Amino acid sequence: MLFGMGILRGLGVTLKNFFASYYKKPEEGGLFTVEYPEKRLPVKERFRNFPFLVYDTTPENMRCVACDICAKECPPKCIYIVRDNDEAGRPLKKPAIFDIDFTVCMNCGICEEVCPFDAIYMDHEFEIADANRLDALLYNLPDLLKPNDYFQKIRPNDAAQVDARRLEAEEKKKAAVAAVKTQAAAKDIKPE
Amino acid sequence: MDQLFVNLKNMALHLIGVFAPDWLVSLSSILISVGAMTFLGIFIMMYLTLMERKVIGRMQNRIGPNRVGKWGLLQPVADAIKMLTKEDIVPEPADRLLHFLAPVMIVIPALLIFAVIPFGRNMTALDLNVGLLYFFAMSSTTTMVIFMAGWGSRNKYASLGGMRSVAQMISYEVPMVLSVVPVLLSVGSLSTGKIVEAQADLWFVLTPWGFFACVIFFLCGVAECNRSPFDLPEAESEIVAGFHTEFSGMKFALFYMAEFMNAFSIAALTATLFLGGWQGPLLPSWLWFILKTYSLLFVMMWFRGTLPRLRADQMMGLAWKFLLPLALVNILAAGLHLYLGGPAGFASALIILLGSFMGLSKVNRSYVPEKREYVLAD
Amino acid sequence: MESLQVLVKAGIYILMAAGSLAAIGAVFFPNLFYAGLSLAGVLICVAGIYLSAGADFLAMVQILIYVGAVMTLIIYAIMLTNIEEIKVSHLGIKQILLSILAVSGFAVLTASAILSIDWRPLSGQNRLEVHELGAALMSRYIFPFEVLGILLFAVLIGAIVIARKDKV
Amino acid sequence: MEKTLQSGDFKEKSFVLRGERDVDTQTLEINVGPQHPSTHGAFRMNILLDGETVVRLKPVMGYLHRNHEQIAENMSYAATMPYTDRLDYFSSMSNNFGYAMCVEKLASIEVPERAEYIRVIMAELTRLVNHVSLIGFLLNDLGAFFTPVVYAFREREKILDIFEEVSGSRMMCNYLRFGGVKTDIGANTLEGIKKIVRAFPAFLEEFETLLTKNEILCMRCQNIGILRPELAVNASITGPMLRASGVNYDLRKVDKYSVYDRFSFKIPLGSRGDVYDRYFVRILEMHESVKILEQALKDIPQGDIINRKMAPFVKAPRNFKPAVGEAYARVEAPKGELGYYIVSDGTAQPWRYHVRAPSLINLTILEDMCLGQKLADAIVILGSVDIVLGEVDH
Repeated sequence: MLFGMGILRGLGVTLKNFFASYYKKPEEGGLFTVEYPEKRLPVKERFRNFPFLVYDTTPENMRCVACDICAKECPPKCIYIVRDNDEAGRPLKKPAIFDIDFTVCMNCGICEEVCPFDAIYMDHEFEIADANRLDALLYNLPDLLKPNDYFQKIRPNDAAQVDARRLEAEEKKKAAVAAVKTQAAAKDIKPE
Repeated sequence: MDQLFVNLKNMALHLIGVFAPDWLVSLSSILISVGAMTFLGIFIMMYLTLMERKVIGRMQNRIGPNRVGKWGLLQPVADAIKMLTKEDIVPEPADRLLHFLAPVMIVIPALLIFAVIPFGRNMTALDLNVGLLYFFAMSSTTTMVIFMAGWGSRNKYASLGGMRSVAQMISYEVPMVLSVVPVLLSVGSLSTGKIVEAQADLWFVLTPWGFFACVIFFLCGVAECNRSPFDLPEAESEIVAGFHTEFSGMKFALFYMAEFMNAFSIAALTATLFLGGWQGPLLPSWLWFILKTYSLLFVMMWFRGTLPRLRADQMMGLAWKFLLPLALVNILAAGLHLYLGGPAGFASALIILLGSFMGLSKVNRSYVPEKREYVLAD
Repeated sequence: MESLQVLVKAGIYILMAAGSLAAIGAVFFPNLFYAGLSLAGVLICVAGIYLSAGADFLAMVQILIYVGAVMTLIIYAIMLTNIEEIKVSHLGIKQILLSILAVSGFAVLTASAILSIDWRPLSGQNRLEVHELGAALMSRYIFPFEVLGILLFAVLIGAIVIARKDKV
Repeated sequence: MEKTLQSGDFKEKSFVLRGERDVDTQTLEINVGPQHPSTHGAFRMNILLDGETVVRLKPVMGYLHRNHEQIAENMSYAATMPYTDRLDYFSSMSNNFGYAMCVEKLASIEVPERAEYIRVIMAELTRLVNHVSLIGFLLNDLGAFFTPVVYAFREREKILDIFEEVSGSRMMCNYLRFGGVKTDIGANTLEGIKKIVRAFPAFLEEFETLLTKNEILCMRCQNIGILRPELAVNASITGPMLRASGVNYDLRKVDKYSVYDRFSFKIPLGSRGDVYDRYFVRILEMHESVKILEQALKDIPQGDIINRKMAPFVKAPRNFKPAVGEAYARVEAPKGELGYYIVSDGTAQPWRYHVRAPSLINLTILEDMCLGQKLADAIVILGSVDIVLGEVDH
């Protein structure tokens, strides 16, 4: 076959792409560049970047009870928790210090899986670059806390499931308490 | 419209002539054309870099530079500022003088070639009657300068690049010169102006020998200015950046400028010799010239966007064993065509050329891809 | 216009001075590469002088052949053998005397040759037309042209044979 | 430290090129060093050149050694899963696949049907991504100025979007769990995958017209870096490199692990074992992967995606203590046989954890393929071996 045919056909492909980039739509061979700062690609729901702590209504009653499971399970060990004590020195169910070192965290999502109290979830916020690496990227408690409706906004389906589960757990606990109360009431009547 | 620039220059000369002695007038006419050439050279080079990045970008389904200026129009200015402000490192073992002299001496021939290119009807800066030979003389001096750059910077990759470029330049100059001979046969003079006038009714590329000569000249030209698919002297993947590895800042910009000016002059000369320079029906002559040259430059960028690189010995083999014999046969065919004249000449030239093309590609079996069959086992 | 002529004549003298300076450089530079470059400088100045004398074909051929091909070969040689510095060995008194004698004899010879020729340009000799040169080459000087071709061919083969190391 | 060769004592040892060397020149030792545009990462080749011909090539590795095995031995089983993504960062799903299979073999955990199908779909998608990007990089080494890479990356972007939709991250998926997968694939994600798989052959068609019959590519790749089948088998080379030399050995057919026995697909074999065969075998493999994907997507069953027995360990991975013993599981990763060897001493941390990295072993015979070739070919041969430094140095 003629010597240069392979090269000519190859050149034909690039020429076709050259003209296709002018008039074709992005799907079939057109120009699909999204010019980042002005236009953005929609982030997928399950996209996971660095974790954040969820609180229900006010930052005081956050879900995290400083049980330290996520710190133990985190592969690169980037979470540091110190339990809070009240004035009398008795431990409280709240962390005094909760630091995550974003330079160490590899956003693997294991903390989200193992947390029994649905307190920590992976965020969608990825524009957190900063000038200095040491203290700017070491997020402590106030920076990590985000409201539950933010969680519903960025991850609607997951948030819905979590809330449904928490609601159901709520009912079951209330029912259990009611049952215990009725049982206790029943016990009072029986012994006379 | 056609003689726009020529009239502009005459007006300027009248203006100067009003209050200056006549020898100053002739001197200033020289200075005007020289100034125009240098400004043109730099301006072309800057916007060629932008055009290349845009064209290759579009071939790869991306936009290419569009951040600086409206469609990236200020990108070359940004590049120039970057190049100027970059630190100019001279490696410690390098030879000071050579390291300084190489970028300077590579731009000189690149600019000198502009003098002989016919930009439009009687718009050639210096219409020498040895115009074409002048072009070959200037482009042959770059070999030594490239090697000086490679050898001067005492870097293994650079000297490898230098050796490769010397080999490539020599092996591609011979077929390049021989491919121009048929044009001289039919025109009879070396001056580029006369060559363009001779193509008034028939462009040389439409004759069989003209087409083959154009392809050979263009391929050798691409190899002469180290552009893909022959960009071995500066093969990024193998020898980092070839002969200009150790150059940074303005010196590297000079190398870059020389490469693009060579590319422009090769495209311009191919257009002059084979595509009828500024000949063209309605548009003004210099516009025709720009259209033809930039379409050839588009082809060069098209090569760069698609073709992989040749290896050193294949590249030289291609020159000596394929292009050179084809150029020689082309001279024979051109002689036959001009001697016999008319359809008989045309047909015989065509037969000879196609036959030799087939024969040569048979002889160079190592270049022809083997057929391979693959077993789909389970 | 005569002021322009003065400019041109001054240009020629500058060219000649630069050429001779480069020639001296070519001899005295210890670094081989600089010597090569100054030799190229000499050749370019000579081409400049041809141009000013109006023989532009000869000037272009000079640059093409000498600077394009011969210089590249010289630099190829420097590259392959990569001798960088030549040690200028100090000469004994006897060699210096001998060399002065040789140089002066040569100087006398060239001086007498220069003075005996009259340098007035031949009037009426128009510029050399390229196609006249081509026609002459193919008609009157066809025989030396062919002999030269064969000679160069033989030289080429000889060079390759010498370069190949004898098969051990 | 091995005595570094001086060019002087090179003369009597010059075994390969005695006849060919007619011009007596000095040898040049160059380091195609860790900082080089075409070594696919921090990898150094110490090459002794005679003119442009390679006379000795010593690969130097270890610049990207991150102590993966030692870290894994000090962490719980589930915590190592995200680290396996970083081994061959072009095919993270295959790495997870191998690791999950090895722990399942160790603790004898069954994997439900739907999870097995999801795993096969993800593994084949990574094979497409890997082969397409590799061909792009190979063409980059040959000098085609990024065009094949950008076409390849256009397809890769679509597949990486699917990974992000399914697992949460484009390249570091951390998607598989012991006994199944982390989350289920939604219906529209399945639809998205079907669309990609339907469009892939058309892209391959365009890719082939751009490359396969390209004379320059054939000139640069045919009969370069030939790997003889016996040498390949003795050096335990696996993956497309082995099949390009004509040896029919593909783990998906040999081990029939996971549910690969339910799909009908072929194994392409080359004949000469040179760079061109390695390139073309990978294109044929992509066609086969598309066939597997079509069949898997057609009959993916419903059902739960993780073995019920593993439910308690999802919330508390540190209680997962497999029985004492050892297990070796291997998977046909895009680069070759990716094997995991784990010895468990009953505690929550493996006692010994070892990864058999295919690109490391495929690299051992780089010198045999490059001897006598030109410098430009040595770079292309390295490109055709398809190495990723994360896996080589793990």
